[in-house]
Amino acid sequence: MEGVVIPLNHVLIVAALLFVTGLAGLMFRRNVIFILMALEVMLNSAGLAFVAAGTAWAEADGQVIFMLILAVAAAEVSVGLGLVLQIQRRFKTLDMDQARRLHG
Amino acid sequence: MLQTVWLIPLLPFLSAVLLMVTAGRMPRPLVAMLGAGSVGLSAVVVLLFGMQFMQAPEPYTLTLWSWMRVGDFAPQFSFYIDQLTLVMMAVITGVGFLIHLYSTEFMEEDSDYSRYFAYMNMFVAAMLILVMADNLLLLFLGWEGVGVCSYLLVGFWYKDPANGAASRKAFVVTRVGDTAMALGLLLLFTELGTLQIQPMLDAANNTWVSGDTLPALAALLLLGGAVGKSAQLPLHTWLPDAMAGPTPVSALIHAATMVTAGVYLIARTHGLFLLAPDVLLLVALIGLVTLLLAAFTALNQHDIKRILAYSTISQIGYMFLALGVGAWSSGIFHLMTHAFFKALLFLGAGAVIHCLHHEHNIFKMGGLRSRLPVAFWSFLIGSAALAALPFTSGFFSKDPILISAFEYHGSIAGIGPWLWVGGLLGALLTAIYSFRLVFIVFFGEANTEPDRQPGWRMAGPLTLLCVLSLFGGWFALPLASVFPAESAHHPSMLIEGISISIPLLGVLVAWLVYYQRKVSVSRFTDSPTGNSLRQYWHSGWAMDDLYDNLLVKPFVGVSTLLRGEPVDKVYNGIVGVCQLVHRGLSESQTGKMRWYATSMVFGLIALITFLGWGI
Amino acid sequence: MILPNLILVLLVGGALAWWSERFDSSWPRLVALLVVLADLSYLLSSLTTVPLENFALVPVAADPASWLMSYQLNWIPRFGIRFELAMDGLSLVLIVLTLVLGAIAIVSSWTEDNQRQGFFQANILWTLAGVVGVFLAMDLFLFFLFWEVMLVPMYLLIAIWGHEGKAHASMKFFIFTQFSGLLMLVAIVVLAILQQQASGIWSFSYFDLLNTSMDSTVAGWLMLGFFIAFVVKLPGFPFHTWLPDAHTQAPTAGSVILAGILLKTGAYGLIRFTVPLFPEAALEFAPIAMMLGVAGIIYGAVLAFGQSDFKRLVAYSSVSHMGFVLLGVFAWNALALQGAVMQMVAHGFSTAALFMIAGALQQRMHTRDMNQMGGLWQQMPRMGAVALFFVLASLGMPGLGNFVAEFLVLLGLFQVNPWMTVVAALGLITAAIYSLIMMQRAFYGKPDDSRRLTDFGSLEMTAMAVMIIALVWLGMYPQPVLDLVQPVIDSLAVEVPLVAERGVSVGAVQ
Amino acid sequence: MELVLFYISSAVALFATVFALTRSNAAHALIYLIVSLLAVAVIFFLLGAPFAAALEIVIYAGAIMVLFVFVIMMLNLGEEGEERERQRMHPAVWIGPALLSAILLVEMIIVLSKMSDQQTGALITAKQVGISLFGPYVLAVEIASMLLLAGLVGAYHVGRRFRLSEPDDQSAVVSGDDKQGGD
Repeated sequence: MEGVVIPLNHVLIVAALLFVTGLAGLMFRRNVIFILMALEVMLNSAGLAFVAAGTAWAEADGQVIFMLILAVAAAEVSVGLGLVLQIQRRFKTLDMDQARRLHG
Repeated sequence: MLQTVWLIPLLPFLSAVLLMVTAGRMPRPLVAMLGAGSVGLSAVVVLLFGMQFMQAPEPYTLTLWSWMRVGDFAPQFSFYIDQLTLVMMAVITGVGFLIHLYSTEFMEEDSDYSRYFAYMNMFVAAMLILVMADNLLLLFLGWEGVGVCSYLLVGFWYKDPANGAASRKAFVVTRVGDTAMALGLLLLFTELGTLQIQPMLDAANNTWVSGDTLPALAALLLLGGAVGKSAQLPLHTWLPDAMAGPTPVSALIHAATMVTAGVYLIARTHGLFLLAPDVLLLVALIGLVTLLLAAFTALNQHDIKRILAYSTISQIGYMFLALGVGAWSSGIFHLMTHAFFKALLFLGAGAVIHCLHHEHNIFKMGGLRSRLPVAFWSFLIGSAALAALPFTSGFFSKDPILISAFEYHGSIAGIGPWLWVGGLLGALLTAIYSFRLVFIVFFGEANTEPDRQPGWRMAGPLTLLCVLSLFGGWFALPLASVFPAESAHHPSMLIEGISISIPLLGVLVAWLVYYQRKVSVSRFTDSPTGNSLRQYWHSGWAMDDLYDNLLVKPFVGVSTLLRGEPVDKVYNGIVGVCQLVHRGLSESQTGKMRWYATSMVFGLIALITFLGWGI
Repeated sequence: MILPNLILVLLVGGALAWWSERFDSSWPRLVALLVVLADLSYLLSSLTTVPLENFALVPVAADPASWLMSYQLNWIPRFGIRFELAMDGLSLVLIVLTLVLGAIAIVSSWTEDNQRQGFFQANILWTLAGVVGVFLAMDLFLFFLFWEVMLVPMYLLIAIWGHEGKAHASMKFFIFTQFSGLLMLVAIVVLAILQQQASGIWSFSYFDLLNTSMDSTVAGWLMLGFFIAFVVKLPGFPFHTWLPDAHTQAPTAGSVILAGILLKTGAYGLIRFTVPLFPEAALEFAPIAMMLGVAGIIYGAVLAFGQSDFKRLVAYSSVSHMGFVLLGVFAWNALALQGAVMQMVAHGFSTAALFMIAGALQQRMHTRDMNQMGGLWQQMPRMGAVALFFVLASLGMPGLGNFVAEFLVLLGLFQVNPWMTVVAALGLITAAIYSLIMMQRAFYGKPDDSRRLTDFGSLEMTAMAVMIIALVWLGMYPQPVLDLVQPVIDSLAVEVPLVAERGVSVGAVQ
Repeated sequence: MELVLFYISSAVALFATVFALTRSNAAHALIYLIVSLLAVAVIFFLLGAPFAAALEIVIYAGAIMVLFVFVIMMLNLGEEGEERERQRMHPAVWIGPALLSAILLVEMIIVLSKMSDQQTGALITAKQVGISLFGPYVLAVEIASMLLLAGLVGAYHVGRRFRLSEPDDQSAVVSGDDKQGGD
């Protein structure tokens, strides 16, 4: 069905809200799974912003970029989860704070 | 014959270099022959040169090579010989040769025989260069050379650190005077454009007028150098300590030659001093005060060489007095006679010490009159000349100084008689301490037995010096053409009488106190004030401790304080700050990923606020 | 073509010495010595081709013919950087000094059994190459290049073959010089830019940069950039703290080269670059620079007296002596400048010898601490006599090179600022104090017979003899050196008028 | 009308996300996340990007979330994991990040509110997207494919090492030797 008139600002604000929630989650959750989920949320909000902008300018670019974001998200998740398995095996816990050998 | 004048300093210099290079591998007799021979040979050359020079007595200049040439500063390596130089050369080489001959036996059993003669020859060469120098820079070369050789010879027995300290003290104190003199040289060149003595004095006369500040300053600076080298009041504390060297060294350096360098300098540049009358008066005053101070101190010494050292300071005080009051030629005359009898006294003391296996304290000696006749007679004649008893050489040279001091009418009117009275008091004290020495050492009961008698190489020079001390005063020195004409002296009979009788009075007092023991001064000396006064005089009016506290301790304190290099603390501070920052930054890398995310958010916020500010 | 060969011979020689270690560990020092002597003879022989009157000719910037030898090759045309070398009297004297002291440095470490002998000699030769380059370079960019080239092998010398505190000392030396070198680089670049803006063409050549017009504040800052770089190298008063550490930890050959030659590059830089490039700024800055010089003299002397480490004492004496050079350069009249150059040459010989003695003592007694020395004259009379000679030279005894230099500096300075001369003259007294205390604590005093010490060998004595003859010759007849340097001073006078000659009335004194 | 739908779906998305990130049980959190993604897909539809919405549902909600499910199941984070998660939720932990993200949110809103009010709603069909995808963005497609390939290889390489059963895994570079685990 044809596009429905929604003010771009509102969509961007929603995207911002989602992004910030993802960011907060990234910061205070210790479990690496939740961190990855927060990451997905941030990526998704970025995609939302792109698509919204795309439809606002009536250009397909927004959605093309959204597809790229999807590709990136997919690749990132697969490697991320692989790492999660390693962390689990190596540190016997999913708490990211334990894995801090790379410190100053 | 005149062209070969450069042989005079060259001979001792060459023998010194030869002795240094062979460094003790030559047999002793060869070393002795080389050491004493070279000085003797140069004495002969001086004699020949003198004879030919006297026929046509006008100053002779010989230029060897141009030392350096930068712009119009072009000192030459050249010699300037006139009657004054001739007299000095004769004294240096003559007395020098006798002392070298004497020391061939005195230093017989010393291990560093060749090193000793190397230094002595180098000293004679440097002194000759000093005296024969045509310009002040070459004179300065001789001046410093003499200072260095005195340092080497005083610290000859290097194994005992005390000798090292004495030699360093001698060098540093004279170096202070030398620096003042160097500044004088700088000032003279900057103002007059040349350092060559005669042209410089002529330039001084036409650019300056008597009483200016510049000639006074230049004269004062040169006086600083002279005072340092001739051990006069401010810079005299090094001479008594310089007795740490072998006795012939003291005889040569601290009696006959080096200490007279200051007198020679003032005599040589008298033109400049005439342009600054008040500095000339200062010279006289320094001389007077020094001779009194040294005389009092000599009265309380009990080391035979220190007594002679203080008496040297005192006698040079007389020479300064003579120069100060304008009696140039009598000053130089006294210089020559003093060289004779003081060298005699030192060598005599050397003989005494040599034969009493290095005993210095006069109270431990006694009754040597019969045991060491040679030493006794040389001491007797030397002391007579020192005390200026009538018809000895000392009398002929000291008396005119006192007379011209009496008739002095320089910048401060009426000071003449006071100078005369001071000089007389000095003469009295000189007589007392010299004959005190003779009576204590040679009369009374014998304390220590001499284990040997001085050989011919010691006795020969002693007898020759005795002759010179007695009859040295009879022939006048041909210095008329060198110095400005002095007014003829016609003192009243009373003054003449007093001048003659004072030394005799002194001898009488010494005889009574120290020989007959009739007048006991112990009652006075044992009283608390007397004792503290004696201690005060004994320590040379406490000048040594004054300099020690005033200069030496602060310098050492500052250098140990700064040893830790405070400037380095600044750079270490910088290093410290860098390390602090480093530690702070490394703390921020906790390794926790969440902390990195948070710091990124900080960055993001900062970025947005910064960029957002623009919209 | 002669000038680049001078540097090339040393560089290739260094590599050769390093390579020759493969055959036998005693070969490198032989090769190194031969290379340096070959370089010296090559230089002297090539000098004979120069017509005699050129030596008296005033080297004018424009025509290269007026220089003794010059060589030019386009290196980076884009920025006008040329591989430009030129030799005049001043650089000739300093290069001869460098090569002679280089040979002496190699001889000084002849008997030391350092490991990796080949690399050791290579570093010495490369340092020499860098220094010769510094003295020849007429292109500022090339000058900075050689300034760094000379620094790196010297750092290696100290860092690898140094004594117990070598890491700290070499690092400090490197950072001090490197940091100040960067200041100079900035100044060079800014100068080149200004010159390019003014004249439109890029050029780093010394001659083009000479009279770039710029306002006084910029000139002041640029001059300061050059000044600090050179005063750190010539250890001027506040920047000297690297010298004592570098010297006490450097191997004998290293400290001979460091004291004998590297300090002179700083002084050379002051004369050649700092003052001519920024005449007004330099002369306006002169009183402060002279103040630093005097402070350096007194401070160096006072600290030298307080030291108990033999090498550290000699290092501080270098700080004191180089204070005279700083004075001489910024008094900026013919006498003072001649004195400064003479001091560079004379100080080179006297300090090199003292460091050789210090090195020999350390090698025999395994300590530099003077408290453990004493009475060495008895066991080592030859070393004692030689040490005495050079101690007398360093305290400025007339008849030796140092006195002529210091007297000329004081004479020149007196015409500029009499009161400062009086304070500088105190340096003569303090010089005597620390020199004699060094002699007393090391060679005089009670000998300790338990030590078995071997005296100087014949090789070391020949090296010492060379330096003794050099110093006596400089003291008795310095005219050849003075004549070589005089045309250079006349050419400098063209750019920066010399301070009024003799006859200035000593107003300050009245 | 659609505006109301938009607000409802965005509210759902927001709450689902918040709940997703605050759950102590990983599985529950995952479900909330999927709901949030579906809500975003609805928003795409409302914006007039049906193709994007489809992709969102198929790839994002479908593929990626499924991966998460696999991993959670594989690691069987049981009850004890949940317990530990809960006691970590005391305020000191999340007050900092919450504050920071609040500031960030305020800033973004300020920035966005200053923007000109553009209207969305232009329908962009899948055909248009396909045309531009293989028109100017053909290079981007290639890069995306390479990225996916890299992701594939990476995941394979990293994941493969996980050998619980065979200890003698010869190819395992990261074999048993570095057991030191976390410091």
